[in-house]
Amino acid sequence: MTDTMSEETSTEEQRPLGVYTRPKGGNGWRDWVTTVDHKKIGILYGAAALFFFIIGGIEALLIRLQLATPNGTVLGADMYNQVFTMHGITMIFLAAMPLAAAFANYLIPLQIGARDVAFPRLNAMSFWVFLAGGIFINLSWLLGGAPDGGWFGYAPNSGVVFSPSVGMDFYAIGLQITGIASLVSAINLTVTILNMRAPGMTLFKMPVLTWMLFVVQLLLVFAMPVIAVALFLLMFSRQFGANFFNTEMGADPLLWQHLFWIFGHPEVYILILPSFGIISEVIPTFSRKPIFGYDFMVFSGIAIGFMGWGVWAHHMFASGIGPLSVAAFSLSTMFIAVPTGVKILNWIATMWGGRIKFSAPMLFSVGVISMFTIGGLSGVTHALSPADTQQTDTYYVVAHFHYVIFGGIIFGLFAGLYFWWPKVFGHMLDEKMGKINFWVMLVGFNMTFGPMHVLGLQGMSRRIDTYSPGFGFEAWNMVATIGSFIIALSVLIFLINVVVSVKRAKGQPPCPPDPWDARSLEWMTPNPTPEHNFDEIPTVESLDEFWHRKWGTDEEGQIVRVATAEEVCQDGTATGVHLPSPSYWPLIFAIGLPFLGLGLIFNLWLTLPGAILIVTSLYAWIFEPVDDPDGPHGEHHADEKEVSEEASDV
Amino acid sequence: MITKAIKKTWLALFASALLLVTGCAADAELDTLQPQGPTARDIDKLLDPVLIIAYVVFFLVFGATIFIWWKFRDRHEDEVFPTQVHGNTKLEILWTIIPTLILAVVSVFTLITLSSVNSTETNKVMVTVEEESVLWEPEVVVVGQQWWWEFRYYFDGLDGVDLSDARNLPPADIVTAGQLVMPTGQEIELSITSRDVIHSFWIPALNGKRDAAPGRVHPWKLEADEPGVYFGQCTEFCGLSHSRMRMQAIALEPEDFQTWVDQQLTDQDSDLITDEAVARGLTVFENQCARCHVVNGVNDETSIGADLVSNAAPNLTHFMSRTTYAGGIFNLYEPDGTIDRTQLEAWIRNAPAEKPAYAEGRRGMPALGLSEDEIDDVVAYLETLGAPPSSFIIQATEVE
Amino acid sequence: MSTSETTTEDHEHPSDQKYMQIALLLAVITAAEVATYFVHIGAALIPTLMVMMVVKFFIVAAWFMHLRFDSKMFTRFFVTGIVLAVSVYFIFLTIFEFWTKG
Amino acid sequence: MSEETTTGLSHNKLAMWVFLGSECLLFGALISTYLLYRNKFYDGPAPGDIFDIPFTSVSSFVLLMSSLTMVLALSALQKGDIRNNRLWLLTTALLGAVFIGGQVYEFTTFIREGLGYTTSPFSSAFFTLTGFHGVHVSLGIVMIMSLLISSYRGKLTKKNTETVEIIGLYWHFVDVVWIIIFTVIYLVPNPTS
Ligand code: HEA
Ligand code: HEA
Ligand code: HEC
Ligand code: CUA
Ligand SMILES: [Cu+2]
Repeated sequence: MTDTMSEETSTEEQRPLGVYTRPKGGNGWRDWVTTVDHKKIGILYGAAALFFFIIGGIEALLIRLQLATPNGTVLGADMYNQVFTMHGITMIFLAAMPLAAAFANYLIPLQIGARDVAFPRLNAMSFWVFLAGGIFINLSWLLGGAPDGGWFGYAPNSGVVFSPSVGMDFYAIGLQITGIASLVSAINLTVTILNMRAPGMTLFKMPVLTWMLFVVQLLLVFAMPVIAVALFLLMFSRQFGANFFNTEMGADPLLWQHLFWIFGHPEVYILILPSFGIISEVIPTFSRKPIFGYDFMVFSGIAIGFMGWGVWAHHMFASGIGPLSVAAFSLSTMFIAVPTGVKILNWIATMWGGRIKFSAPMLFSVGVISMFTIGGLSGVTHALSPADTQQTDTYYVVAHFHYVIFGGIIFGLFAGLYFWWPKVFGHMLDEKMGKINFWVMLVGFNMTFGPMHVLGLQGMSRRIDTYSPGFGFEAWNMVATIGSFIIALSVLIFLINVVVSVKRAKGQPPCPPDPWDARSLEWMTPNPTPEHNFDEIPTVESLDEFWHRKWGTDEEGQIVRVATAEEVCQDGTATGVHLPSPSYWPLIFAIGLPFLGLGLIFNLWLTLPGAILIVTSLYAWIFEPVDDPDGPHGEHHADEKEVSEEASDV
Repeated sequence: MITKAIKKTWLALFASALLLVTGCAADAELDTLQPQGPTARDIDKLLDPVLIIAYVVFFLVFGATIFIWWKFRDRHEDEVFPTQVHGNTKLEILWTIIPTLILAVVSVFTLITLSSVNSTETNKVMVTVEEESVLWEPEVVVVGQQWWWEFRYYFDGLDGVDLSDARNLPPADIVTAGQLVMPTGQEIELSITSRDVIHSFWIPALNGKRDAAPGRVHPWKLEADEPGVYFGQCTEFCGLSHSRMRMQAIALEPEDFQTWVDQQLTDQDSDLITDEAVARGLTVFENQCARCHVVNGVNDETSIGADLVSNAAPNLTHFMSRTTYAGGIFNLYEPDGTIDRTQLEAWIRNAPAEKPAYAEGRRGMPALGLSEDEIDDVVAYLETLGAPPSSFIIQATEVE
Repeated sequence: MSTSETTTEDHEHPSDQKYMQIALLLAVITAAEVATYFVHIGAALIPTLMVMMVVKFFIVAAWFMHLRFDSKMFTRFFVTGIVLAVSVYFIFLTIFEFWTKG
Repeated sequence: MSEETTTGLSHNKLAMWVFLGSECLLFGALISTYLLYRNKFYDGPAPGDIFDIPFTSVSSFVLLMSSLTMVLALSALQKGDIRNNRLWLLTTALLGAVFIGGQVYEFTTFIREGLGYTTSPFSSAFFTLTGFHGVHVSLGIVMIMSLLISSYRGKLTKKNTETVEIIGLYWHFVDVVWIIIFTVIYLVPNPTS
């Protein structure tokens, strides 16, 4: 990425060498593949993530089918290993992270009162690179077998000797590609949050969601390079015979584990904090109260992010690190419960004494509070290192992390989907179906993962393709499998809800700008958000600026309306807002990367087209002005006074 | 902290809840909540109260949510707002400090348990080795490989034994596979290592788990109160047949242990073979199997290995003295004590069909293409290797 | 974090003269470092080397990378990276008993 | 542009600093991996057997001086002195190239002496760490050459000082990393076989 900064030709009179015609706007697919609009990119992230969520979910259903009965034969041992590995990878890297990225992309600029992110084209590149990486990893199914070493890919089992198929090559290279996407996007959003806030929006007037996403970006910035190194070591070992994990030569297999978990633990907070942020927006809105203890919410988020760096070895209590290390990590892990507990209790305090409307987003948020707590508490029992030697690598761990992941992340993201759907698409999702969606999901989720606590304590190992009858595993596995299909049903209800609601909204005017009586700046724009976000960048005076513009207090301290939402909201009709122009190059750059990967795996010649695509696109990108004078927004130039240049050169 | 009565009530509540969910806990051989040895019991004692704390915290949070649901749900569609509370520093500090204190207490107990779990305290055991009494510091080398466990006994102690290269271990007094035999009432020290990838050794009733990593030797310990068969499972994902890599710890009264040692210390004497089928089986063994398997008296560890990544296959010298084989997934005997020949023949006919392996990648036992006659012969030969164990063990190890 | 709203763009850059002096200082330290390879100073060696390394690092970051003059925000990101890296990898090496056995 | 941002800092420069913060963890991981493996030389040469300190000292010095020429290039451009700016940029690129040349020479010597990439964990870690650094330097050279080219096309003027500054930051960072590598990997007494 540094390369792209080398030359900026910000204004260009005539079209010089190396500058190609830019794509014109429009509304067809071409608009989508060349867009640099953070909202479109957010939608793309969301759609891709939901797609991968279903893929990962289908893999989960296959796992559950195989394990429904003892000596299952749905998948063979070999296929099972590929499926559970891909399930973990897909869910973590291709579903949960990008779904959070969808919210980050869409909402950060809106919540801080900006027109776009700091580097719109880099933003587009991040998305396409992520998608290229996701497709690349999944190509392994067709090109010789998917990764089969688990999402944690422990060496030396992930080496060529023990995993001779190309699967783990796809793992090493594919995650590297999605890693580039995450890192670039994290830098981009960090700069956006610091540099592009509306006048008056100090850091401590930012909504909690933006704060949590900010912490997430920082965690990504510092954690991605660690997994990058781990994956490089694996890739060099597999491709070029390096000896990082060659125990015959004295290499230490624990090297991989440390690098993986130094990344891996911050990663789990990367996953959960966006969800914490989302429900911190939803709960005050529906409780009609401000968030309880804003400062504590922000600082506990920072504390979680910070402490997350000092606990990684709790994944290695049985690995054979010395007892002193075990003791230290055991304690550091336990105390992460403190800032997390502050959050849980603050949400409860926010609701306490409120006048709560239990709409679909609120239901999912309340779901997070109680379901995540279960997962968090089982996390604390893991932190008791002696006890963890009984629990580790059993279904008790699987139960723990699905409670925090599904009960924490997925519920939270669904809350976000229901909450911001009208903002993004201009129509509401059906509330009734939303509620059904929640209850079915809640039941299915507890049926699936609740029994896993018992299975784990009964001694059922993780990552086993089958088990024998006679260990007492049969009944609960069957329950879990049935539960997983109920989850699938709930996801299906969501999809049907989307279809039905879209159909219903056809031909209808968009829904009013403020359907929930919300609190933060994004709701000051009409629904769906216009391309330029704000007609006029608002000046911020307080936390929950939008709410304070609607409501005031009278002499007796009663809350009274001072303005209707319609009065406060902008109508989105401004013209002459100068926006960055679309570009082909991010997409073309992204297409190049999988070729590099395929080249490394199959035939070095394949890297050639990849390199050509990458070099050309970078070169063209650098010479491409940010805003094409005759670009699609040319007509807006009539009204020059509104021009505000938010986007930078890259 | 909590008075004994409340504690009891909670424990009872918790136990009944668990019993409810565990259902038929009787056949849960890997259950972590039924400790049968001191270390496992220490762990259990640490976990139980913390589970109770967890239950309490959860019910407080959950209870609050339910209460809020009932009390603060908005039943009117008007524009009346509740009191706008922005926070309360005292409360915030309170619920920062309370969990901190709870966890501080928990961490003290964690550290205490951790140190007791890591301390070792072994008494030497008198064993007779080749008619000489030796004081054996009870220790066993545990070696994992795809997808079975090897147990090596060095009665002269491990001090001079170089374990750094698990593919090339010095000869041991006893080498066995799949079943770790140990005396009861004794703390047995384990030195756990691996010949290929990372595995994890786990006998839930006796202790937690410890990884077996190539190039590293990890200390661990086991102790059983009572004689019995304690089931285990490899818990670190180790490739294709990870799920089929099981093991058992068999605890015997010290006298019975000595009997077992005596048996194991006798080599096979091929000169005594009179039966023709057995003799033919020996030839098959020497031609086909001896390049991987050792039968003391026929070959030794220095002569084998070229054929496997791990450089080792189970030592078969006293094969008949085990009750399960191939990573503890097959029973060698029927409950009535007769040999399950069908399964054994199937195994020798085509092992990868019985247990997934990458034989072509030199991992796992290959299909050797023996004729049916050869199979009969070699099984006849195998039947002469070692004496069957007591029927108590046969019945206790029954796996499906 | 809340004090980040500062503007420190317009600062005086050091003169070329100053840069040369700093480079000279760096060169001298490097010479001293290399000298330790030839002159044996016993137990003081590693601490001396570390001190010299940190000083060089600091000088380059402060002067050539302008951290002395530039916004605190930049320093904050860089220092966060360094501190995280040093502490995490220090613990990492400690777990491997690097300091005692390495 | 920079006046319009909330912090008053330019997007690009801030992004570069965030990126450099991230790079600290990348090189930290590589250096720690090397340290972990520096005495795992198996049957191959040990670090103490093959490192040529005088030679590496010279090339380290060259890289250190390239940092000086880089700031001089920036300083020249800030004064609008295009000629000197080109001169110093070119010198920087050349010094960088000398360093890379030295590294290539070092690598080939090592390989000749029996230390290949796959010889031992030590060798793999050594080549990976120094290789990563070398790639960083090479990318820096490419960027500086691009600056030179655009300078000759009349595109690098006083108003682009920030671009030069940002590339300079990258360049100094790579230098700083080498300061650490040089001390920790070369000068600290090394195991011999
Ligand atoms: C979203 C992801 C996420 C989150 C948020 C967490 C949160 C936590 N995790 Fe989890 N974890 C995972 C995802 C996550 N984890 C995954 C994916 C794995 C498995 C990886 C693999 O092996 O594949 C794992 C594994 C894992 C292990 C290793 C288990 C093993 O393999 O042996 C441990 C061990 O300590 C652990 C601990 C914790 C702790 C202490 C927390 C804490 O942050 C939880 C804190 C929250 C609470 C405690 C609840 C609320 C608090 C209160 C109401 C206050 C009062 C509480 C008390 C006084 C106790 N986790
Ligand atoms: C974000 C992370 C995430 C999510 C959301 C999930 C979701 C689920 N996971 Fe999880 N899982 C992991 C991350 C996640 N998982 C990880 C990291 C591992 C460890 C892997 C490893 O060890 O390497 C793991 C491992 C894991 C295991 C253990 C495997 C083993 O150790 O052998 C199991 C077993 O039951 C399981 C089950 C499930 C189930 C049933 C769901 C369900 O909640 C899924 C629900 C979703 C759906 C069911 C999709 C909906 C689909 C439809 C509606 C289809 C209809 C559409 C069409 C027909 C077009 N997972
Ligand atoms: C290429 C190596 C190889 C050859 C040749 C070989 N085996 Fe094996 N054998 C193995 C391996 C590896 C195992 C362990 C497999 C497992 O449990 O996954 C094994 C396991 C066994 C077991 C089970 C032992 C136990 O206690 O678990 C028996 C019995 C056995 N082999 C018999 C034979 C016989 C009889 C022959 C010859 C006809 C033979 N083997 C040839 C590699 C080999
Ligand atoms: Cu061995 Cu799993
Ligand atoms: Cu963790």
